[in-house]
Amino acid sequence: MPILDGALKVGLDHYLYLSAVLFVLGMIGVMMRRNVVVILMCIELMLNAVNISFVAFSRYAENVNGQVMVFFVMTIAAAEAAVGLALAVTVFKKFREVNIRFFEHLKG
Amino acid sequence: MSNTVLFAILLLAPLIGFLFNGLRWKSHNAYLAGTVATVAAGISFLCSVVLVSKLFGEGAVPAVSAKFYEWMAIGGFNVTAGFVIDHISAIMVLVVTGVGTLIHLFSIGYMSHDERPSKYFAYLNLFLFNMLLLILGENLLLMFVGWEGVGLCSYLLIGFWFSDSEKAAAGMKAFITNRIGDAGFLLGIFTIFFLFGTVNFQEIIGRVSGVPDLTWTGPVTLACLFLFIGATGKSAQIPLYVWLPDAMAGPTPVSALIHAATMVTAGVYMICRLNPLFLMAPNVLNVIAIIGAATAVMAATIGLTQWDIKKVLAYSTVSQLGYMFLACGVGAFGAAMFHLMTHAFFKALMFLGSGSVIHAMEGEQDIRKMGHLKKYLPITHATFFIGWVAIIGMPPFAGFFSKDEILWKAFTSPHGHILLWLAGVIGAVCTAFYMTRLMALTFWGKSRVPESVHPHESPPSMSIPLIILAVLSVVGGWIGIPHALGAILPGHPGNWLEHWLHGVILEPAAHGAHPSATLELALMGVSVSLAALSALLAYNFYVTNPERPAQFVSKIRGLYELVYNKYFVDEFYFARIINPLIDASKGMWAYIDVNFIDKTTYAVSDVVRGMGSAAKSFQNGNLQQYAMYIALGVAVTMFLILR
Amino acid sequence: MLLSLITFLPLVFALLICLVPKDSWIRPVALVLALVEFAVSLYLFKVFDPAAPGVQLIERMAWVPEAGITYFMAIDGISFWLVLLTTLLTPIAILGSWTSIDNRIKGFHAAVFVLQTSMIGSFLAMDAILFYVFFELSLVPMYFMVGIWGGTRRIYATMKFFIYTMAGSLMMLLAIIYLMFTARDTLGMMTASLLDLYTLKIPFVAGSFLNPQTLLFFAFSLAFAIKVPMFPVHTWLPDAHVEAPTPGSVILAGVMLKMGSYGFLRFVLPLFPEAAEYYAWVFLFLGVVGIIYGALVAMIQPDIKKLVAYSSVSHMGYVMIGLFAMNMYGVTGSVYQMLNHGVSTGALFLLVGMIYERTHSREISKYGGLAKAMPIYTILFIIVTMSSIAVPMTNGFIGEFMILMGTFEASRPFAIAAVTGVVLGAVYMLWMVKRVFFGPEGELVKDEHHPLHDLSVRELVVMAPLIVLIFWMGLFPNHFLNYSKASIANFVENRDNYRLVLDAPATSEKSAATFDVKSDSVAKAGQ
Amino acid sequence: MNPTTPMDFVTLKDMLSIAPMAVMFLISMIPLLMKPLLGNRELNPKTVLLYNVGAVIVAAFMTTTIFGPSFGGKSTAFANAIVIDGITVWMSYLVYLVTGVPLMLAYDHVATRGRQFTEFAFLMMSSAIGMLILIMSNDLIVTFIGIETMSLCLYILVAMSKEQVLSKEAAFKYFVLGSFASAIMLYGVALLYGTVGTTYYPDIWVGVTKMITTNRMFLTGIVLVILGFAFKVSIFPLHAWTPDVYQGASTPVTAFMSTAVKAATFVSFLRFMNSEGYAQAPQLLTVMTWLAVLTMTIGNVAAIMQSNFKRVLAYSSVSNSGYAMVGLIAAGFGANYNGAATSVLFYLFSYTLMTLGSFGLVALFEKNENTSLEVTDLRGMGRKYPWLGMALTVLMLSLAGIPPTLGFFGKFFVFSAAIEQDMYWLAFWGVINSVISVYFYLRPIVVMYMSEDKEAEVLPMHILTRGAVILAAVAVVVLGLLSSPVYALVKKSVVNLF
Amino acid sequence: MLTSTDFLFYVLAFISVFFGAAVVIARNPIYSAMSLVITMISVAFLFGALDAWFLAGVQLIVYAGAVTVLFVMVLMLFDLKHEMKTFSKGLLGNGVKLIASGVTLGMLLVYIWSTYATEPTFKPLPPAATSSIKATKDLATSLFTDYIFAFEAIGALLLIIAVGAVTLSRITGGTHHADS
Repeated sequence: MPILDGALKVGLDHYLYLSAVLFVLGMIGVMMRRNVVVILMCIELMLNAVNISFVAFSRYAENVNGQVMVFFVMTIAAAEAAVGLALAVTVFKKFREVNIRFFEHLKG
Repeated sequence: MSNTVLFAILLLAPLIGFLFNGLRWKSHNAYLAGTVATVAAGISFLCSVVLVSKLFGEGAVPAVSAKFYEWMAIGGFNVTAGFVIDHISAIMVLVVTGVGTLIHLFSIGYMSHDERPSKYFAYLNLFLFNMLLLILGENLLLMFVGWEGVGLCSYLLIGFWFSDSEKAAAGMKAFITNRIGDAGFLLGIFTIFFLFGTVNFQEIIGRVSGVPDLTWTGPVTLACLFLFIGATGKSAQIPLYVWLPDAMAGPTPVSALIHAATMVTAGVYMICRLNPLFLMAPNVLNVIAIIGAATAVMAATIGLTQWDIKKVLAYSTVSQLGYMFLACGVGAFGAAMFHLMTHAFFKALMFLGSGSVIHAMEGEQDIRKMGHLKKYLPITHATFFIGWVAIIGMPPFAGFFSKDEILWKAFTSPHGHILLWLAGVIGAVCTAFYMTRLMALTFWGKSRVPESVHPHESPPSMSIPLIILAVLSVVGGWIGIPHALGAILPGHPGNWLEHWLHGVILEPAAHGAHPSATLELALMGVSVSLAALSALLAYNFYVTNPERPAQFVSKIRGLYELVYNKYFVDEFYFARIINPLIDASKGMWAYIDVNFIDKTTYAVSDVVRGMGSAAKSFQNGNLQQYAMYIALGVAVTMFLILR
Repeated sequence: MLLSLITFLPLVFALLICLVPKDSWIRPVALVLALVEFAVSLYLFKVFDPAAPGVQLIERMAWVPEAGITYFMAIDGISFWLVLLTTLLTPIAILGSWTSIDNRIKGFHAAVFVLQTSMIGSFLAMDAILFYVFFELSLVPMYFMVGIWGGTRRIYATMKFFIYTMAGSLMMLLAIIYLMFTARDTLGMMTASLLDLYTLKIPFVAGSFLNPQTLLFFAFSLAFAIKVPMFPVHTWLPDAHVEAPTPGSVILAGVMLKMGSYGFLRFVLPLFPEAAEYYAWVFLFLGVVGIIYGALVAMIQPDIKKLVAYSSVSHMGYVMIGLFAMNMYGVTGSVYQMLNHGVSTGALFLLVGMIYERTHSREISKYGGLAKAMPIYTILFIIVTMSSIAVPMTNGFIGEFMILMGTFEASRPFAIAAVTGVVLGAVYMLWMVKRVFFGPEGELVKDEHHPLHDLSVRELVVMAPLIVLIFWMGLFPNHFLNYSKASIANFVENRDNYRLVLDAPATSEKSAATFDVKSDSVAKAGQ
Repeated sequence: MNPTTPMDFVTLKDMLSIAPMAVMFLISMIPLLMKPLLGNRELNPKTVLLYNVGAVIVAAFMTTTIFGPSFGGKSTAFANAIVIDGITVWMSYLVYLVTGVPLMLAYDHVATRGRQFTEFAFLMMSSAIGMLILIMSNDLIVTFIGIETMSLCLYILVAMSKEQVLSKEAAFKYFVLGSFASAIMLYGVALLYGTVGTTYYPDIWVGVTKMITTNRMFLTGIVLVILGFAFKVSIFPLHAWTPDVYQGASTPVTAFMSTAVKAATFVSFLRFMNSEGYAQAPQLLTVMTWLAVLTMTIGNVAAIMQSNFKRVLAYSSVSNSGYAMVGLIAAGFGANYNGAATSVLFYLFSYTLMTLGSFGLVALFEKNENTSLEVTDLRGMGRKYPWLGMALTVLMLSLAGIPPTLGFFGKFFVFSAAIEQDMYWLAFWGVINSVISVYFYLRPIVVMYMSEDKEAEVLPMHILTRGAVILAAVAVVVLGLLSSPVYALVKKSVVNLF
Repeated sequence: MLTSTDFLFYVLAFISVFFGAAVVIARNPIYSAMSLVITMISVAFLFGALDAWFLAGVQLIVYAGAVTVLFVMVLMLFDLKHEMKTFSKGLLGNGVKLIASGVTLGMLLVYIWSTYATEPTFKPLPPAATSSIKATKDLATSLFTDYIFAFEAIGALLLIIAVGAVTLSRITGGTHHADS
């Protein structure tokens, strides 16, 4: 089955599929999970998914810049995680709650 | 003095009188106010006599004129404030200033007990000024200025006793009804201007082509039709006559001056002024004749039933104006002017006489509460008697000559018709009847005066005008003795008036056989004898057998009610025009402004607000909802862009 | 610099007013300042050349050259009188509000002066954007005047006024921008100067709606029609008038409405000649509807001020049909009628304000027999009424006559329909006069506790100039028309190819000549 | 420009290019370092303010000295990573302005003054550093770092209000949504990187010209990056955070967010859109047009229904993004990039002034950290505080676009840009929305002057805030009348963008 | 034919997707955290498979090491006693969310497929041009030349975030005892 064979032969597209799937999984998580910490995790998941794309593109284009970007993204992701978790802690201290549904005072 | 100065004095004298009295309007001094006003009117009269005299004798000019300043000049439309006295306006100016002066004089006594005599005389002078503008203006626009100006004064004077709602309403009715006519007049001016490129009478007449406009929508016909609409308003013809009877709410001298002698004849004057133009519009002439005849008959019949002394005279005025229009309509403009003049004399006389009666009766106007007044008011009775004879057309009084000329012309003119003549005769018969009835109920018969009232003869300031007018009512007609009659009279007096107006008033080209003098005399006899019979009948009804009218009326109850209620014309106007208009206006306000336009705006704002509410409800505070918007945005945007 | 001086002097005055330390000084100071402004504007008579058909006293300098916006002020015979009307009505309004405005007088007078600047500016601006700036700026002080010193529903009224007017004018802004780019494409430079915009030939397709000229025409027209206001978009006016304080109404009716009709004259007709001609019937129709509708609705108003407000709708309808008659008479009449309306409606609002100050009611039904209690007031009111219903010898007649004549030349059916307005005008005014002044005394008039005083000297002084003008303009219209004639003639004759010629000889002879040809042909056709 | 040897990878020119930014950053760290050195006591807020405002002023001064002589010119530094051109300089000043003024507001404001003001100021300055990076970035990844620096500081700043509940919630919402959007944008960056090979703007512009119609991955990348920008400038439907966060944050932070973030992001957005190639993608134009229209409309209609003044201003900020987007679309899809970009920058400038002033007023009205200023609270203020009342009036009228204020000219230029490119539909909706907006911009005025008077509250004597408000109002009028020099300056700054 | 790298890819891809899904689906947040760790590790291996060994290491250290530990710690800190619903409620809302995500995913997959799957140049993984040490060196060179500015900026960012995080942890709030 040459067609299937060709399709199954791992190439750039496969990494991108994976990246897209993980990214969208992360999106779904952000939109649907109630626990704020899990939401933060899902954001990390999205960033990771992007990183896969970067690295795959970098690898296939023989261009090291993509990896540099991944490096930056990782740093930023870490920073985001730090800030996010700090915020989560702050919010938790005030609300005693990590359910996103309780943060609906601002609206209208 | 030069013409310019004379014209200036002629016009400004009443205006100064107006300002003098107007500025001291609070004064109660009727004598000072009246004297000033009368003197102002007198000065005008003198000036007009001097000016008119220049048309006579050696070195006579066809017209005297003066130009003051350029009033308006826009594009090709140039209007000069210029005035002219020619052979037509000469008659009018003399009548107006002359009769006007007399009425001013009469008013001094009449208004001596009023609260605001100064105001009254101020208005009266203002009226005179405007009337002079109307008469003397050298162009249609100036005439229109005066035309509206007299309307305004009429409005002010009718509503002079404004505390009475009815009287104020009568003034308003007069003004508004006149305005309808004025609107027509305006359109007439426009048509004429765009037809001839000028509004100057001289130039218009100079530019009238000799070809009659036989269509209904040709410019000449339209112009004449529009102008005639104007005339129906001012001169109280069908369908706009309704204001005149109500206008009797004003002080009686006002009725005499404005609503009998001068202002109401302005329409006739205007048509005569433009007679060459109207001759070119035979269709309009026919309309005028029919309307005039109809008005004459209709008003006369209404006059038969009225109980208010002034109302009777008012309907009589309407009827007589109808005669004048009938004359115009059959192309007898000279006859119209003639009747205008004689009517001014005897109708002013009768109004002033009625004023004298009302004055004597302390304000009572109902003739059922009078009777046998000749005992108390001998001068009034005598002068009123002359007026009566004149109006019912008994020779040799003034009314006979003018009315008869009209009837003769209605019969013989190329625009005439036997039916028109017949209508005229019927009108004359009715006139004779109701005038006799008026005489009988007021002056003759048994006294029905209430105990509380003590009639007394008026002071000389009121009697003198009466006497002068009575004399004029007698002799006024002698300037226009018909040829047929002149031929059989001693000295063979010619028709001076016809001669005087020759050249300024064109006669319609006669066709067919020249009517014989015998026929004229015969017709004359018919109408006079019919009128006389009618007068006798009335005498019989109201003096000899006072119970007969009631018996007679009970036999024709329905018809009587119809006529007594003036054919329900006012009611018709209210029910079919005025009230629907008011209702429609209220409806329009409620439905178009408030409910449609505003509601539409509100609807727009409601839509905006609705969108706002929707936007607000989407903003529900849920973070994940917001994330969903972002995801949706991504999905939809990508879908739309990349599809 | 005279025009700039006239325009911006009031703005300086507004600042001066803010610096007046004592409230009691504000009114006299404001009055004096307004009179100073009037005096300065009278200097225009000395420098204005009535024979020049184009604009004059030009002041032109770059403002935002990057966008082609210039500070371009000039005057011609059309704006000349409107400027003077503005400077005249302002002191009158100030004097008229002497006792009726009793709170925040500092702000009030400052607002009046700012308003004056914006109104004069919009009459003098010869740059479309500059005009727009003044045009919109005028909303603000009026917004405050109605909103702060107005009646009970003032906020509703002032918001309605503001939003209506703004909604219209923003479309105009887009249209102006479009014109500027058209100018850039054809003339090679961005410009909003009217002198340049007039030279543009904007494509027009008869019968189709989606072509540049038609769309631009309607965009401009909407803005000005709302301001005028024309029939279907007039409903802001009665509300604004009823709620506005007297001086606000005076200025609103007296001057601000003219900004709309002036806009038609200055922008719509010359910029879009083909569209204006093609769609003239729309405006003639709406104008006539406005005349009749305004009059009929005025007739049944229970509130005097609302009646006068609707009468404005009717009167401005005349102005509109005169403009869209697009001939010498119509346009002259319209220009004249703008002044008339300013004078007589201004006077009417002042008079209504005077009685309102005394009785705090404008219900017609509560009056009656006022003539006995306040005779001088009555006389003045009737004089103004006569002016309003265009009785000859008053100013109103000249304007209406000219307009109707022009309309008659342009379109007889519309003229005949419009003439009914002459009658209806008399109906609503006289009926109101009858109910208010005549007849038995109404409940407010015979109120024992508050006897009505006749006009004070101040009030007479307020009215005097207007009354004088009513007769002056009625008796000697040439004194006024002579200043506008050349400009209007230039406008009418060269409308299709309008240039605001700066230094061309007067063309009045030419106008007479063309006219004669026309009238002859009409005469021939008639025979 | 790649260095030949590793040793000269940072030249003096590079250092000079970022010198203002670096100096600003370093000075702003001084108070932060002083705090632990002084035994972890709170510093006098005045000192902190002086240091930080001093840093801003020094930075402005340095910007003038270093870049002033070659203003309008263009140079790149750090191996093309950043670009110093007119826009950078011009917008740097704007950033200095919108950093300095909110700092002063924060100094006065009850919710930010006192404890942790040192850190607050430092974070605000850092956020400004992020913005400076953002406006000078010439590389998407640098842009992304700039956005993140700016945003991460803002998340914390929002949370730092002394108000307990709403500010924390707002910070968290902002954080989650911001990160979510960042991730989306980053995905776009990745796709662009994958298709173009680099993330330099010039390369991307070339890529747009070449690939936008052919390569769907590339187009997806473009769309996602645009949406990332759209989130920061709150374009529909990524605007939902705006009102909530603006309301929850302390007012000085709101002032900072609503002005600086928007201005800086729009500049980057503009740079991103600087390619003729976009015109080949009409569907992109259509979608962006709709986004702009919906942004304006949603912002305005929602603002009408608000009673909280800060929320009104927040929605107004959304709609203003829409207006700016009109110019941006004209820039991206029209033939006259420079003209349209100028209009956007001018608009941002006018918007910044007006919004700063308005939020300054709001800040002045807040008595304690839990106050939420309702529009009706303004009652009687016009009478009691005539100058402030007048200032608010001017600002509101300017926001509504009434001439001759700066707001009018901002709108004028933006609509001009749209009409110039025959985008009548956009201009039309812009105008319709202006009318809608009049309603809610006039409401504060109505309340201030036209409602029944009530005893007005006594406002604190915050001299800095008051000064800022009055200055903003004066500037709105004066610069409106003198819009020509301003416009010329902006135009000059844009001229060498290509 | 599938090579061993291909096979490895499929395994790792399955693991990362499976545990990625577990992050989203797991009821217990600790499970989510653990799944995240596994996903990250497998992503690190994927980096390895793409010859980005340095990044793989960083990924392991930073993500799997630091970040996830942080998450777990915070989760422990919260120590929720009560049960919490895992997913947001609202059928419509969830439906829209899933549809939006699905559409996005679908489009991404289709475009990736249409752009890359049919292009033979992208098909086989080309052999690594350089050794992993050389690659890391290239990375470093690039980082300190082309991306020096970004690198500096990131440094500043980390400093700022450090300050910020500390600040956040010390927020007390309220004005009553603040003005000291």
